[in-house]
Amino acid sequence: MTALLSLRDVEVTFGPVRAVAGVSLDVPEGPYGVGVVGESGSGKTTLGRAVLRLVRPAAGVVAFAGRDVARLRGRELKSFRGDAQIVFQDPGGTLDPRMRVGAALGEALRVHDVVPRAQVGARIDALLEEVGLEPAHTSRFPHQLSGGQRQRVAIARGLAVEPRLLVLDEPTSALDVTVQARILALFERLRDERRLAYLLISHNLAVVERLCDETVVLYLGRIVEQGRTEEVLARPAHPYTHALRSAVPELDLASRRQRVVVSGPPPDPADPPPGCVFHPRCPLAADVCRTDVPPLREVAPGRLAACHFAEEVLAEDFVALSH
Amino acid sequence: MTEVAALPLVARRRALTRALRRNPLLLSGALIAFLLVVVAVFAPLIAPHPADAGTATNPIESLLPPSWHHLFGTDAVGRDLLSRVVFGARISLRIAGLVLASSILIGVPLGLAAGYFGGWIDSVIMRVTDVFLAFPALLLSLALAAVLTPSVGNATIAIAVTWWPWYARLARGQAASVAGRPFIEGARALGVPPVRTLLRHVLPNSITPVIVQASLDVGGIILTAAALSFLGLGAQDPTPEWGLMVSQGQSYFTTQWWLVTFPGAAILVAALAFNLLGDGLREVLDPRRIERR
Amino acid sequence: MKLAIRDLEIGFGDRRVVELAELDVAAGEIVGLVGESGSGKSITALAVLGLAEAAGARVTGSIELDGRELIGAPPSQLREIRGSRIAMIFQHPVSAFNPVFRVGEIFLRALRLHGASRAKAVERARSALAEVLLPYELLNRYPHQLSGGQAQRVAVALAVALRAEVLIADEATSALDVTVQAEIVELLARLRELEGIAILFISHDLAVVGQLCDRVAVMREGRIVETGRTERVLHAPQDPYTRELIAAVPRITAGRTA
Amino acid sequence: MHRLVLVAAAAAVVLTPFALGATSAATTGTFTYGTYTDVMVGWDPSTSYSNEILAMQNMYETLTRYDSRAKKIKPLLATSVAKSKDGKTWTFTLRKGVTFHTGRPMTAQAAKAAIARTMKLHQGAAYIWDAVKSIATPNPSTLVFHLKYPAPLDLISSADYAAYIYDTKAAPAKQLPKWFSAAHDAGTGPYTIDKYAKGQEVEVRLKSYPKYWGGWNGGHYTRVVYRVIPQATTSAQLLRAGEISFAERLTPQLRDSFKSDKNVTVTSQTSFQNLLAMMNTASGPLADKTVRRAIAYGLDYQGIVASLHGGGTLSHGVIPPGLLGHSDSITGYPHDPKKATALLKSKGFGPGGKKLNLTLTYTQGDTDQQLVATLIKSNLAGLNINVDARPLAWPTQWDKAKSADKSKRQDILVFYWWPDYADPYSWFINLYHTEKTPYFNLSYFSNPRIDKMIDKAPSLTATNRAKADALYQTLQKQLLQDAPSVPLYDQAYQRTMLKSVGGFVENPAYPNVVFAYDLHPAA
Amino acid sequence: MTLYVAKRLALGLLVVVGVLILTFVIARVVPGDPAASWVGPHATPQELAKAHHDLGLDKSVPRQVVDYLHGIVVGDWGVSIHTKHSVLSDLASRAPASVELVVAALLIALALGIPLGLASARWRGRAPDLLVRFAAVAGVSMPVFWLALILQLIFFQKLGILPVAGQYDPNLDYTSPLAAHTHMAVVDALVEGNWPVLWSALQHLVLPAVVVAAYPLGVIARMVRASVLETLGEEHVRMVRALGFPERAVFWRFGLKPALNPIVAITALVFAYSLANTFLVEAIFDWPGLGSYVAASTQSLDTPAIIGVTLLIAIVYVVSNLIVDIVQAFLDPRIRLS
Repeated sequence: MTALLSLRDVEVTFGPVRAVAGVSLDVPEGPYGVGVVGESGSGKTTLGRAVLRLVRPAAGVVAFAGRDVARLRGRELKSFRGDAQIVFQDPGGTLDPRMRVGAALGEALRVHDVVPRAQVGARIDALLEEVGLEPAHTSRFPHQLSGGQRQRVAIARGLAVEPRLLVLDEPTSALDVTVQARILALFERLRDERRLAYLLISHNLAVVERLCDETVVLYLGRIVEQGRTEEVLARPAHPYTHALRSAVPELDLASRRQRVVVSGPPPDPADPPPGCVFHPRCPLAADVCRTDVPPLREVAPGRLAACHFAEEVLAEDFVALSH
Repeated sequence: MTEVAALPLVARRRALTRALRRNPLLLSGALIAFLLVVVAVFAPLIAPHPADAGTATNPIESLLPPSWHHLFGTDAVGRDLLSRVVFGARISLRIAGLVLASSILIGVPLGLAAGYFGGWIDSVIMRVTDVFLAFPALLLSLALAAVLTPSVGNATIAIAVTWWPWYARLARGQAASVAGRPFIEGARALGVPPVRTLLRHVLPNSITPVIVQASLDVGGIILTAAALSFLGLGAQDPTPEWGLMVSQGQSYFTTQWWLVTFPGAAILVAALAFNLLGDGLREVLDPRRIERR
Repeated sequence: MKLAIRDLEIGFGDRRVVELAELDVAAGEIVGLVGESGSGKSITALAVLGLAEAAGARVTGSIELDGRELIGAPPSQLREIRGSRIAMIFQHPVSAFNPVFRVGEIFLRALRLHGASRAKAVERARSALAEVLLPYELLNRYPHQLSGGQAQRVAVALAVALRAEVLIADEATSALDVTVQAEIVELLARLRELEGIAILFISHDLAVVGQLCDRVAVMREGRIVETGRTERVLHAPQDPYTRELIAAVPRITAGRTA
Repeated sequence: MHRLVLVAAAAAVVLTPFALGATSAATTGTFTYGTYTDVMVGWDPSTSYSNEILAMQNMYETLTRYDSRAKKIKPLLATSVAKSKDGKTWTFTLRKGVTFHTGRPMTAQAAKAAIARTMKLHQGAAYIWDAVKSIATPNPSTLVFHLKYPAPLDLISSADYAAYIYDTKAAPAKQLPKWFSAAHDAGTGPYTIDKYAKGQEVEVRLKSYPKYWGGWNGGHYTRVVYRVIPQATTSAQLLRAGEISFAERLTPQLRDSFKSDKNVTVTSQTSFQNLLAMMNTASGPLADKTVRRAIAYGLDYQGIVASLHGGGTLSHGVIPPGLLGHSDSITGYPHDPKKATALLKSKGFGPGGKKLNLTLTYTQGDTDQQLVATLIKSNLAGLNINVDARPLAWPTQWDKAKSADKSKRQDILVFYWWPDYADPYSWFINLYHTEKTPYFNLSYFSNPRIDKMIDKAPSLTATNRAKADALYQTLQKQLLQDAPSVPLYDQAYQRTMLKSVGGFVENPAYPNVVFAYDLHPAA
Repeated sequence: MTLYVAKRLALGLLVVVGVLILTFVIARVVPGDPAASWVGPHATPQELAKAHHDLGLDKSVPRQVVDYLHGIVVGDWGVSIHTKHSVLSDLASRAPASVELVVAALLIALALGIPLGLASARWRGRAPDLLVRFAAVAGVSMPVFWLALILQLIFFQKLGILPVAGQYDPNLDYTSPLAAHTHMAVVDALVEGNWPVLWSALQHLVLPAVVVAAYPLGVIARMVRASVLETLGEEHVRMVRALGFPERAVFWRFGLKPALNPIVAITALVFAYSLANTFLVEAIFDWPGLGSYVAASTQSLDTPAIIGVTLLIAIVYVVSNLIVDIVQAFLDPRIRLS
């Protein structure tokens, strides 16, 4: 069976910068979640936008339900726009500040003729209820809502067109932690109720773990590791994943780990280092890393990693290895 | 305060009332501007000798100094200066209105398109505006007005030709920044057609600075129009245009001071009022934008 | 007590945003001030430096540094204290440096402002940068040529070089990537060990606070709802809000005692 | 002596930098003439026929000069003039020892050559010599004119235009026009060209010609400067500051403002100059005599004169007072809007009829003309006539009027006329005589009967002045009927000058000219 | 940086070409036949046809554009109908006086505008601020031609202390002749050590310069105020405050320098616009610059001259913009070092 969303060797460039440098991944039909994690500048946001054809890939194919998204026209494009939606990070910017909540939702409903005109009002109320808001919110402007409420409206707007895939671009990172928890719960519920597929873009591993079955780790526009979320987080196969994992502050003292230190900031994406792009920061870097690009390969069943020493990282205690 | 620009009208109106109270310059500007509009609208009722704003002359009463009968005195052909100054408000405001309307109608759509679509559309539109902006407004108007026959209409056209690129620029900047905001991407992701996106999302979110600029520009246009008329390239006698009146009074200004003083002061007051208004509005609605002209 | 805050009230117009009964930071101690947006954390930080008034706020109560009252102190004294005894680092480290000055210029000027000779200033800058593991040459750069992590380290080094006794970190790691955040957290911890500096660490991120701080004060709508040793607060929260906050923090479960 | 003046002047300037009073022009021996429009329109003494007269009359001389005050001919290059009984032979005895600025002596042959060239080119005012059949030079100091018909040759030889005696050998004949237009002069006058800057404020500077026959003993200005000052107020201010010595024309109000100024003199005198509205008889709506007459009835002449505040008087016909043929009994058109309306109505125009659109040009920078244009516009507006009045620089105004393309010409042209010599013939031959290509007949008027009458005038003037007087009166009445133009008012010359300028006498036969040599600067 | 400059240069060149085309359109798509005004009213049809040919009007329009551009590049800007001189030589002799006037005006505007703007920002919301803001707005609202007349009335007519017309007293040409090096009277007089002319030139310069300065003064004061206030709100200012720098240093050293950048930009722009404003002022003061030239040209319908001036000013504008961009880049390390 074909995946709902399938990326093959997607590349996105901005001038000299290869923001996404050849990424392949699949998102099956929901309920399912694929998480994309990485630092700022890793290209994860661009990847999300490429999926929705908000930026044009320079190379590679984004296919949705077996069709090349880049070639969709007219009615097909419209139907794709209805099938794949996005929720952005900034709850302030997601909604048009000059549009009331009702109008914003109504626009979505009308563009795709989701329901007959007469039922638009009722559907708006239903959508608001579904995301935990009240019909009274219809007449509000975004600035009259709290951050969490705004994000709920944004979600409702995404849901209005009854999509099969939701791209979630850092959907909770601008929210206060208590609000974040509630929104995450909402996402969980919606995934199961609406059988949604998520492509979740986040720097927060905990959020990814909560919503995603599968995780992709992006570094400088390249996939460095990919696998089942719990496996990737429990036993990283790439030193970068390891570093990322260990840098996450843990609330429970018991689970605090010794940190794997990566030094310095990520390299300039316009001028990536030769060999393995991670080698300048990698505690394991050997000569081969400076010259040979490690391919993304299956290092364990269902696990892909792009590291010359992935097996060692997986098998041994990485921390010991790096010290 | 910086977020006020993003607020809808209701909230801005409240901010506006508050600002009016706090900002005496804005308040006085608004008041005078309002008075000017009133004077322009009711000119025939206010002017003591309305015919003198037209073709009437009265050479026997020429060059009378200000008196109770002629508050501003009379000009070289005996026309009541007050009446002419009062009717002059109509001319100036009409020119300003027409220039603004055409500049906004031409400039804003082009600018929005450039800012929203980017790419070659943007490049082409912006290079064209660059060319127009390379001429100081007065000079290009002057060249245009010089090759056309001088009249109020042609002066208006000449000024409008130099004015629209500013609005294209402004709208482009706004549209470009709005286009980068998530709700526009959201609209695109939702499949909202580009024209609808432009009209329903980009335009309403770009319009505030345009309004501020328009109120600021009224003063500039009045000055430019007066300057053209002063140079003989705009209004022609007997049109009671302020700049023309100053020009006509120039031969007498050392001996009959009122001929130049009153129409000139009218230009100053009108430009000042709208500049104060625009300046104040900018402080309130759009404090981050800075001078450009 | 290095820094002792009592009955601090901060208001804008007729709106009171902070009512802080008690908050202490001892020398060599890191105290976390946690709260959600709008809880009044940042204005409290400014108040400690005597800069809240400049932002238009009205401040009453007591803030003592080594027993000396700061509120109502003459501006010249406050200026003396600012930088030299109480230093601050900001959320956006790059834009906290003046864009048209080389970073080093601000650095050395600040040192000389607080009494160091030119030679002494250079020497102290050198050793402070070494302490935060940065090359001295970095000072020749303009802010935009630094990464966020580097800029934040320079800011920390400045506090070190100024021999500040109190460091106020206002969301100092929130805008950074996790890997960089971890570096800065480590750096602050080491600073406390080496210099015995008192740190008031203001953050919305309970996990970072939990990792770094000795004591935590939880702030909500301008008031402190709970305060205590970090372990105690995190594991046995008393206040329902604290409990909610802790529960809300997303955790990674994978690999935990697998 | 020049040196001394220079040193003294320099000292004065250096020592009194703070004083802006009326000092500098007088003390430097410079006479600065402030005018409002470009001076040098043409450079060729044979063909020049415009504003350049201001400077030309100081660079060039004529055989005789007309004294308007005494109404007498006075000797200049000719020391005496004799005419034969029949008025057809005129003998001029020339002054000896006169040299041209080129250095060559002024002889009878040279004088003949100059006049012959003028006659041959036959441009500008050259028509004044039309009566001349031949010129003989029995000896170097005698010039004899043989005429085809009697003509007042002493008046003609005193003409303001086309009567200059100059060195025709200054350059090879073919290159002479080019040589002149490169800002050269070849006259005998007291001053010669020093510097010329077209389009600059200080346009023409003349310097004394050291070998001038009159000599330089006694007080004379040694330099004459023509400064173009478009705005009358600026002129007044420069006069007040002493930067100019003489203001050609100020507004009456400005002139009045000097009445209490002890450094400034104000003069006023009637002139031979009048302002005319030339109506386009060849094309456009004004080709219709009825419409022209309607317009003539439609203008408020009294109002125009009133608005001038003493700058002009009501015209009685085309000929101003002081000249042959003038009569106060000729009244011209009264201001009669009703009659005008009736006339217009007969042609479908006027109130309630078709709107009539006319273009009017007048000379830029002339306040009086601007006033008149405004009043004309106002008067005619009441008759449902819209006048588009455009101020143009004179050369432009003239070029437009002379356009080969008739559609580019104006409907009404407002300009001044003054005689070429103290005789009314100038108006008629120039303004109303048929012209193949328009030159100054800017009404484009053509009436063979009137042409014939005009042609008779010169000989009649020379032989029977009473008959000539009657002829001119008849002509004026006839022209009133045809209405190719209307005289708007007769100009009064109102000069404003520094008190330090001594010896100024208005001579309307040479309109606006100041003979600088005749002035004597106060020490 | 080099790349940045090259890119700016290329863009500037593009704009100049556009400017040329636009002026071509204005000059040629004008109603009327340029050849007819060229040959004058006495021309025969043959002469007219010859003029058509000589002026290239019988060629195709694109060809004409190319010829026109070529003419501009090689210095053939046409001949003025009014002065009968080549437009380019007229411009060369007229431009210096205008530059002298504008530079003097800008110096006045900067010398007053910057301190006023700073005062306004320093005491924001208080009396000095209100006063400066009002004065600034009044400056940009001033009809310069009117101001010129009023000042003449006051300083000449009433007080009698300042001259009203010309660059200096022309009578001095006889007593203290001035060699024209730059055609800027003040500069030439200084170079020559010609004190009487210098004194006279300075006196003559005051009124027109003050009038031209009114507008840029207002713009600069407003700009300085806005720019400084914006800078003072930024985080780096809070940082230096937190470091204990006195308010004086915060304002003067750290607030001013980043605020300087837009001031440089606006000054150059204002230069070009002031050059345009002189068109109104020069005629009133009989200042022998481009403005009087244009005023005289408009009266004689002298299209080549008007277009020439327009073109010159536009090019000056583009070039000054270019210089601004480059100077700004040098001032702002964020651009300089990228």
